[in-house]
Amino acid sequence: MKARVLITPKKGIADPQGTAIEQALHALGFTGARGVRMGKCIELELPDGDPNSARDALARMSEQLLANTNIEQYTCMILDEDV
Amino acid sequence: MKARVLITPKKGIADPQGTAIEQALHALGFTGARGVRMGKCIELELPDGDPNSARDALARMSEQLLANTNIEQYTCMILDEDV
Amino acid sequence: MKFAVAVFPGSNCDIDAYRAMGAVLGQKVEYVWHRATDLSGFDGVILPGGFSYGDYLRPGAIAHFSPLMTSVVRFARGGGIVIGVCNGFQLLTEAGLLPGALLRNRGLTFICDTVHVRVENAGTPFTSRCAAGQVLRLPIAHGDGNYSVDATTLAAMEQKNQVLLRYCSAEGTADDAHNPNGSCANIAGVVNEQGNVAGMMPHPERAAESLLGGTDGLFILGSVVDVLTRRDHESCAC
Amino acid sequence: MNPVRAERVGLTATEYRRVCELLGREPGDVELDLFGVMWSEHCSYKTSRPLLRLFPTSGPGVLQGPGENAGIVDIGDDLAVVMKVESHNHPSAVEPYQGAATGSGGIIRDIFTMGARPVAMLDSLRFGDLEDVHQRALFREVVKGIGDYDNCMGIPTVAGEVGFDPSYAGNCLVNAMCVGIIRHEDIKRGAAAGVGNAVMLVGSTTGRDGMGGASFASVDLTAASQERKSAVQVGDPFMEKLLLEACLELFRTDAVVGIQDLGAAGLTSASCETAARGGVGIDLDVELVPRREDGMSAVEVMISESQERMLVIVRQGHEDEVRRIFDKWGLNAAVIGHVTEDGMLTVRQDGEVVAQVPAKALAEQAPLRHPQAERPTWQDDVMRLDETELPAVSDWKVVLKDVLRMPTVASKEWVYRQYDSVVRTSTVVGPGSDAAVLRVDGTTCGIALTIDGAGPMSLLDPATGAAMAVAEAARNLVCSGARPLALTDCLNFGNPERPDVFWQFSQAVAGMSKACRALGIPVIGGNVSFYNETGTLAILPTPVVGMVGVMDDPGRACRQGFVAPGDSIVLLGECTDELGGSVYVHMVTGRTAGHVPVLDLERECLVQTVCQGAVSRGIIRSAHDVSEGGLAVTLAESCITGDIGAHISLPGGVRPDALLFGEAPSRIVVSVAPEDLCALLEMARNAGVPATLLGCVGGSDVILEVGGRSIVQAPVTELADAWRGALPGVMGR
Ligand SMILES: Nc1ncnc2c1ncn2[C@@H]1O[C@H](COP(=O)(O)OP(=O)(O)O)[C@@H](O)[C@H]1O
Ligand SMILES: [Mg+2]
Repeated sequence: MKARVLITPKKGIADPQGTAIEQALHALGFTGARGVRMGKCIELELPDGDPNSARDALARMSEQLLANTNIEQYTCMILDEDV
Repeated sequence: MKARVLITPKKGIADPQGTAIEQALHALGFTGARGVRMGKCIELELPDGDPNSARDALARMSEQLLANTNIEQYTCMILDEDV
Repeated sequence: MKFAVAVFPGSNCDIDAYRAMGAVLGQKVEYVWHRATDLSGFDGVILPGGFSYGDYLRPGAIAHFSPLMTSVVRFARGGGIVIGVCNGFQLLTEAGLLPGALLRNRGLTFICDTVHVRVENAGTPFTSRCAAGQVLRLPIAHGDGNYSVDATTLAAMEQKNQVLLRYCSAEGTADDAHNPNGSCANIAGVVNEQGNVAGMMPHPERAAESLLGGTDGLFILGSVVDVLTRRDHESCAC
Repeated sequence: MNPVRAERVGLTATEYRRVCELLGREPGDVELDLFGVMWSEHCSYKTSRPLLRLFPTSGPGVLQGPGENAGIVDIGDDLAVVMKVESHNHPSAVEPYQGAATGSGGIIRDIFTMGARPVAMLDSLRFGDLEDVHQRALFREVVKGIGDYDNCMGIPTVAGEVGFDPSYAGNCLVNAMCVGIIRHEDIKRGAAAGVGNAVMLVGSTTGRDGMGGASFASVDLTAASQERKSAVQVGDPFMEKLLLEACLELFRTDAVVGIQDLGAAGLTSASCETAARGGVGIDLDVELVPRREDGMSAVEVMISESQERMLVIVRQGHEDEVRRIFDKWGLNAAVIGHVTEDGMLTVRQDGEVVAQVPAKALAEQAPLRHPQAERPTWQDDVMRLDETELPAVSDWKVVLKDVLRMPTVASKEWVYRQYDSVVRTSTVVGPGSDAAVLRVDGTTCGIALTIDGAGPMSLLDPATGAAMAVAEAARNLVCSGARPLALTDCLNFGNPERPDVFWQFSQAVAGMSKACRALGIPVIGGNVSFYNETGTLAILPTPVVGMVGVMDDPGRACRQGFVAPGDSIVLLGECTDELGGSVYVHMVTGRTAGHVPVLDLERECLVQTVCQGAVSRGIIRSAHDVSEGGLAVTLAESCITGDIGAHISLPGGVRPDALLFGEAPSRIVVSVAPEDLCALLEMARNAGVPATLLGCVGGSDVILEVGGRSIVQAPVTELADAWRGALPGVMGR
């Protein structure tokens, strides 16, 4: 099954890339964009099976490797659960 | 309203980042993970209003700035449309 | 004294560290491959700069699972001297041996330059040759050197004197105009609570020969040699 | 005869006929594709080769001239320098970040293929006007692409150059140069030998990226190329670092017979070129190639330009040793075929032959093209410049600051701050002087490096412009105190099928050859990039020269900044009234115009000899040649980088704009301690080189007098702000 982990800077942690993107958006005329935060999107294939245990595995991957939980938070999702 | 743009490498475009992460996951014992692709996740606030025109704006931001459409594809989503 | 210079596949300042400790400071020094696990016989470990495993996820993120890092953590917990420079600093924060994290530089570009840093704590094994407040001129070369730490931890660190170096002007003023990368409180280097593990973004090993433009790096690397030599003598004496 | 088939792969009817002759039959589909890529301009040099024979390519120190992956020149102590420059213009115009990154990757592989450890990178860049947001984006991304790749590789980027002109707007230039050091006995070559030896593909996996890149570089940029964006190659510097270390480890065994990196035309060029050089054949099976994508056809595998791969000819029985080393570094190493005696490149798919053609035919026998060369009718218009119509200047300080702010003249610190220039702790002089200087491990000597290109001057006169690029490169080296040894070039031009462009090209080659002979500097390698144009607008003809020199004692290397108050400032060479092609003329008229300044190669030689001799004798404290921006800029830069003022009196009698901003060659501004002044003047006199005492270093202001009248007085900091602040001002900090 297809899965996705989104990793974004925690609230209160500086996000230089997000800030730069916000400024660039304003310069392009998208003045309504606010609070831009930039993170990572990691997509992967997992062996088909129980979505709950897959979600579990994703959480462990995130804790151990994908996210630095001092500064980042993560959200895991199974993309084609219903298939 | 809150919005999110996910940017991932196009199919067929090499993704050294994803490959490196996949190898690291295997080394950590997550041997089932396959086809890892790494992209960006950009979250932002837009002024409340019509979700369709917001989605439109997101697409334009992606084309012009957020994504490098030579090698990346993007997906825009409004997060709290229903609120 | 015998130093280990860790070599991850993407390390690239390993040779710089090796040369500074060996040819310049006259110490015994050996490269240790990232799959190695044995650090016995070494008095100090240097985690050099570079891009340990490509650093595509986060600098140091993948390297911290290497067999060698497990041994380095053990070495450090046992009181061994560990110094991480640049990527080595990033690695030490990822491994939890040092507080904080290193984010992308404020200006988003890689910066190669020579900067001034002020020695904040001269009472560590890494600064014993320095006077408190002394200003050193050291090279930096990094894209992710923006030190970030939450306010509570920072307060505790300040209280325990864990800030080792701060970016400053040539005269020693640590202000935003002399902060190259946006680091919180101008922090350029930190030390752990026990005082045996240090991490810094500036490269002391690149400032070890006057032919290359300066020798201020020896204040730091030489300090480590002094302290270990003294320790060695003391342990011999008793 | 089938014109449609020929056209599909970009061959002319004549070329197609030649393929049939060489094969004795019509080519099969796969075979035709192989000829299509190998006979593209990019791979075959079919248009430029006849002219490139003009270059002097031999000399006592030359260990490897053109024809291999890189040239090699002896630096003594049984050591040699390996170097090469290559363009990645077209990929960078379409995808600047990856294009520039893979440009670095490709040239680095060319160096370690020869067995050398890369020790330095240089880059030469050209963009359109920075007022344009797209040009700024290109510039930013290209610099980032180079930096990210070189920095991760741990190779210091020590020098380069950047120029701006509207003609590059649709076609930026990205030329990358890599320099390595090698022991003579360790030199490897890209030739296959030994029937039965294994052919192994090592490094990264093969995917569809970079499909058709070689033919892509051989057309001008049109809407069609925008559609070929799938051709984008993605660089993986970490993989390349592993590949580098693994190859250097492999070279310490005796498993390697020959080795060649995979660049343009991928596996096709690597296999047919190694076979052709060794006079043997190669029989390979595409099914054995490790892939990262499913369903690739035989042609796709053969012409993929996936990065970070090498083809190794391995002594029979040593395959496992190779696998063991690459496994240690976490890389693929697959036997994909073997060396044969029949001289054929045989391509199989699952054992079945899908192509079988003489390797030499593919690699070496593309019919040469001899396009027409014709001096363009507009050449005279370009040279027309009515100097009486140049504006009268009331405030020279304002003009000087304006010139210092011109992007081509302004400090390039914004660029090189993004490059790690000191990794490997060998950089004695980094970016910011005329040449970079590195110490050479295991010796007491040093090497000096520079890269310089001519654009405006070659538009006015391609022969002189190209010769000026050679002269300037050599002059930059002698400013550091080095003796120039050899050069590698990159010739960036428009569409050679246009008679005006081909005239520019042939003139440039002739001019360059003449300068090389006069200065005694052989060409040991090079690269040609044609079709740099969009629509009908061709770029300025842009020959670029990368050069290396040696010095006995890098501790004595000179920099460009003035050093000590009281030192005398001396100009070696003459003040002339030549304004043609200068940045100043472009600034005030918006045109590249005028007569190219005279380049007297004999004079150039003498000026360089005096400067080099004086630096190596320790007489000179700083040296900086006159180039873009002219004498006033040279003086200002020496003050700014030395962070010290100067009081300068220039002779009257020459029109002041030409005196200050004319860009005549063969001039170097040096500073000497007062007690060494006589010695320097005597050296100059003995050599017959004009030497003029211009003034003296000191204070915190730059004071310029002309004919006894003070025309500029400005604090060094004010000029520094203009010069240093210009690029950050447009590009952001
Ligand atoms: N793209 C670049 N990469 C690295 N260094 C650069 C680059 N562009 C300019 N530099 C450095 O800036 C300095 C000035 O460059 P330039 O004006 O081209 O010098 P010169 O006129 O002596 O050739 C040199 O030291 C050069 O190496
Ligand atoms: Mg110069």
